[in-house]
Amino acid sequence: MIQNSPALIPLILLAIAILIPVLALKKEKLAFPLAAGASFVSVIIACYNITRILNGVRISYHFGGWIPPLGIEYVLDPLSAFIALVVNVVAFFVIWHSHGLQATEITGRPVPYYALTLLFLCGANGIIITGDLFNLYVFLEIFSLAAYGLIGIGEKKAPVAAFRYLIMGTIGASFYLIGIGFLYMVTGSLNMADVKAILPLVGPNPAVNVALTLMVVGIGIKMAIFPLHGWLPDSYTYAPSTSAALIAPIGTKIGAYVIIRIMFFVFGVSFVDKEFPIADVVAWLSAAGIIYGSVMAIAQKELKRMLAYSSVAQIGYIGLGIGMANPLGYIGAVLHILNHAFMKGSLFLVAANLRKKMGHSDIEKMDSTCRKKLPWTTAAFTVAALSMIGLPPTAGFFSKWYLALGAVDKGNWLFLAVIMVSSLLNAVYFFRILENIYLKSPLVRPTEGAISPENGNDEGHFAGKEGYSLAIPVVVLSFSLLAIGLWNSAIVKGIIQNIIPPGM
Amino acid sequence: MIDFIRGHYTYWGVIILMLIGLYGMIFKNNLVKKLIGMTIFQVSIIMFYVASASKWAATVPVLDPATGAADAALYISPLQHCLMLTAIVVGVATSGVAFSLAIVIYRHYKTLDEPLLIERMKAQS
Amino acid sequence: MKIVKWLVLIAFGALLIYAATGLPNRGDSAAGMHANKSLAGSPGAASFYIRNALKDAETPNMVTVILADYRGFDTLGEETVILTAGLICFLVLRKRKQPFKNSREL
Amino acid sequence: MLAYKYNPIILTVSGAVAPFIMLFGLYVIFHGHYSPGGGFQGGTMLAAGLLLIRLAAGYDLAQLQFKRILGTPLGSIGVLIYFGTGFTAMLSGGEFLNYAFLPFPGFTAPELRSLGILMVEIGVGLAVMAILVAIYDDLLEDGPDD
Repeated sequence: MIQNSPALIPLILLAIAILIPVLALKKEKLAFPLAAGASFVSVIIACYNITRILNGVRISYHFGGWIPPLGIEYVLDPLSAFIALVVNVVAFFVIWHSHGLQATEITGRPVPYYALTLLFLCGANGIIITGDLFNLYVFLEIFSLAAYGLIGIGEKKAPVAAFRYLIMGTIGASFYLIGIGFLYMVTGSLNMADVKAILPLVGPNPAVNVALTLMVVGIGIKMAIFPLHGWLPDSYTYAPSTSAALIAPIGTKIGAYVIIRIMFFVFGVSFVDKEFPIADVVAWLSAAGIIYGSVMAIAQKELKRMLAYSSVAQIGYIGLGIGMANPLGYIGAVLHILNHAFMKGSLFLVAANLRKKMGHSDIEKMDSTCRKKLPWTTAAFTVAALSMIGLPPTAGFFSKWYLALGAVDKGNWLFLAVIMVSSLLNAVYFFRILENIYLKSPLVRPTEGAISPENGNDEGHFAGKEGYSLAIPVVVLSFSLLAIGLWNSAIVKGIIQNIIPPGM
Repeated sequence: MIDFIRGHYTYWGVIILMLIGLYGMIFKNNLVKKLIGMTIFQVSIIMFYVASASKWAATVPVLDPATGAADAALYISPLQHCLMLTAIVVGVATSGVAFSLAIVIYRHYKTLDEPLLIERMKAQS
Repeated sequence: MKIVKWLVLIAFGALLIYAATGLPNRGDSAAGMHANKSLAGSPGAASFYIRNALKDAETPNMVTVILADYRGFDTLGEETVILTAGLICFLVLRKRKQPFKNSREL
Repeated sequence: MLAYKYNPIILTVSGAVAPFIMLFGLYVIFHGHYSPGGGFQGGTMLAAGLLLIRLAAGYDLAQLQFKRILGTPLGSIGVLIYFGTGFTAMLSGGEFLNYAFLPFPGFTAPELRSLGILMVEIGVGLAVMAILVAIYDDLLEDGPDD
C-alpha cells in the first residue's frame, strides 16, 4: 500500500470527490468534514513523500504495471514532491477557512462546491506529479474545468469572467494539445523522460520548435504571463472569496510549474536557452508583466482586484526566474512559487474576512475600525504585505534576493532594475492600505458619542466575532511566511538545490 | 515542393479548420458563436491527430485473425485514436460547462452579445 | 485591437505551416512515431501496442486495450472530467433557487 | 420556452425506436472488445435513447423513465466502479489499475485484464450516460429571473 504513495494523493482526493455527491445526498453537512479530511490526509501523504525523496532518489510509479514509455508514469522527484506539499498545505488552510464562509459565499450548495474543490486539487496534484504529457493534458482539463465552475458561482458578473476564462483556457489547452501532437509525431513517445532522451537525437526540426512555442503559449495562458493575463483580474475579483483564495495561490503556480517541467525537463536547458531561445522571450515578457501588474495594482480601488493585478506582477517574478535559465534564477523562481502561494493565499483570505465581517473590501473605505474589529486578520495582512514588498525577515525578501542574484549572474542589469522598481511599487500599493488600517481614524462618526462608553466592550465583542475558523488559517498562513524566511536556507539547500535541472 | 504539399494534404485542411475555429473564438462577439468556433477548433485538433495515425496499406486497429499481429505496419497506429477518444469527451465536457455559463449569463443580462453585455455590466455596477 | 487579433491569427497559421516542414507525410509508415524502437532505444509505444495487445489482454480491439489498460489512468481522469462538467452544470445552473415544490435534495 | 404539445406520431415512433437505440448502446459497450466500440460510445448511445424520450414525451413524463435526481449520483457510481476496479487491484498488491492483480481466482493474467477492461467499460458507460442526461436536464432548467 505504502509503495503506492506517489499516486495516493490524487487518488484519495478523487475518491472523496466522487463519494461526496453519493454520501452527502441526504446530509449536506457531511460535505465539509469529508473535504477537509481528504485535504488533511493529502497533506500528510505529501509530507511522507517529501521524506522519501530527501536522499535524492527519483521514484517512478507505473500505472497498471506497464513500464514507462508504454504506460503512464508518475514521477516523484524533489521538485514535484515540494510543489505538491506547498499546494496541499495552502489548500488545506483555505478549505478550513471556507467553513466560516459557507453560509454567505456558497449559497446553499455545499455538496457540489466541495466536490469541485477536491476535483480542482486532484487535477492540480495530478499535474504536479505526472510524468506523461497527455496525462498532464487530461488533468489540466479537470483542473481548469473545476476552476471555471468555482469562479462561475460568484457574484453576478462572475459567469462572464468565467466564460472569458473558459474561452482563453480552452485555447491554451488546445495549443498544448497541438504541441503534444507535433512532439509525438516527431519522437513517437508521450513520456516526458523518454521525449527528453529522444529529442537531441532528432536534430533540428521545425515541428519541435513550434511544439515548444505552442506549449509555452498555451500553458502561459493558464499561468497568466503578461500579454496572456486577460482573464485573471475579472476572474479573481468576481469569484467567491473562498474560490479566489483557492485559485489564486494554486492556479497560476501550477502553470508556472508546468512551464518549468516542459522547458527544462522535457526540452532541456540548452535547447530553450541556446538553440531556440524562448526562455529569453519568457523573461522579457515577465519583466514587462511585473511593471504592468504593479502599476495597474496601484490604480485599483478594491482589495481583491488589486491583489489580482499584483498576482500578474508576482507571476512575472516566477517567469523572470524561469526565463533567466540559470541556477540562481531557478532557485528564486521555485522559492517564489512557495512564497507567493502562501502570500496570496493569506491575502485573499484576509479579503474574504474583510468582506464577511466589514461587508466590503474597498481600500478607500478602510480605516482603523478594521484593526479594532479584526485584530488577527490585520496582523496577518501586515505580515503578508511586508512579505510581498520584500522586507528582510519575511520570505518574500529571499526569493527576490535570489532573483536579483540571478539577474546579476546573467549580467542583465535591466532585470535587476525591474526587480528593484517593482519592490518600490509594491510598497506603494501595500502601504496605502496599511496606512488606512493603522493611521486613518473613522471618517464618519455619527454614533460615536453614543457608543463610546461601551467601546471597550465593543472591542472585546468584535474580537470574538472574528471566530476561530476565520482567524486561524489566515494567521497560520501568513506567520509561516516568517518561518519560511528564517529557514529558507534549509529549504534551498535541502530541496531546491537537488532539483536544478541538468545542464543549467 | 509538390511532394511536400501533396504529402501533407490532410494537414492543410486541418490548418484551415483550426484557423476558422480560432477566428470564431477571437473575432465573434456573440458568445454562442465563440463556442461554435471553439468546437470547430477542438474537432480540427482531433482530425489532426487521427490523420497522423494513418499508414498506407494498413487497416483499422482491430486485430484480424487472418492477418495476425506479426507486423506493426499492417495496422494503423491505435494510440492516437485512444487519445482522441479522451479528447472528444473533454471537448464535450467543456462545451457543456460553456453552455451552462452562457445560460446563466443570459439569465442575468438578457443578452449574449459581448459589447451589449459589457455595456449592461457597466450600467449595473 | 482588431489588428492584434489578425496578427495572432496569421502568426498561428504561419507557425503551423512552418511546423509542417518537419512533419512526416501522411500515411508514411516509416515515420518515427510508427517505429518499433525510438531513436533512444526505448520501445515505440504504438507499435508495441499493435504487437502485444492480444497477448496481454485477450482482446483483439487494440484501442480498447490502450484505453482501458495501457493508458487506463487517462481514461479515469477523463471520466473525472465529465463528472466535473456534470457537477459544474449542477452548481452553476441550480443555485440561488428558492425551495419549490419538486426541490431536490442534492 | 415552448410548452410541450402531445403528438402521438412522435411519441409512438420514438417510443418504438428508443429501446433499440439503448439495446444497441449496450451491444456497443459489451462488444467493445471485438469491434470498434466501448464505454464512451455505448454510454452516449444510451444517453441518446434516454434523451429521445425526454424530447418526445416531454420532461415530466420522461421522469418516469429516468429521474433527474439520479443523474449526478449515478455518474459518481460509474466513476466509482472504475476507481474501485483499479483500487481493488492496488489493494491486492499490484499497482493502481493493474488488472492482473484482481482477486478473481481461476483466471490467467490476460483473462483478468480482459475482465478488468470489461468492468471499466461498464463504469464508463454508466457515468457517461448519467452525466450527459444530467447536463441536458440542467441546461433545460428554467432559472430564476434574478
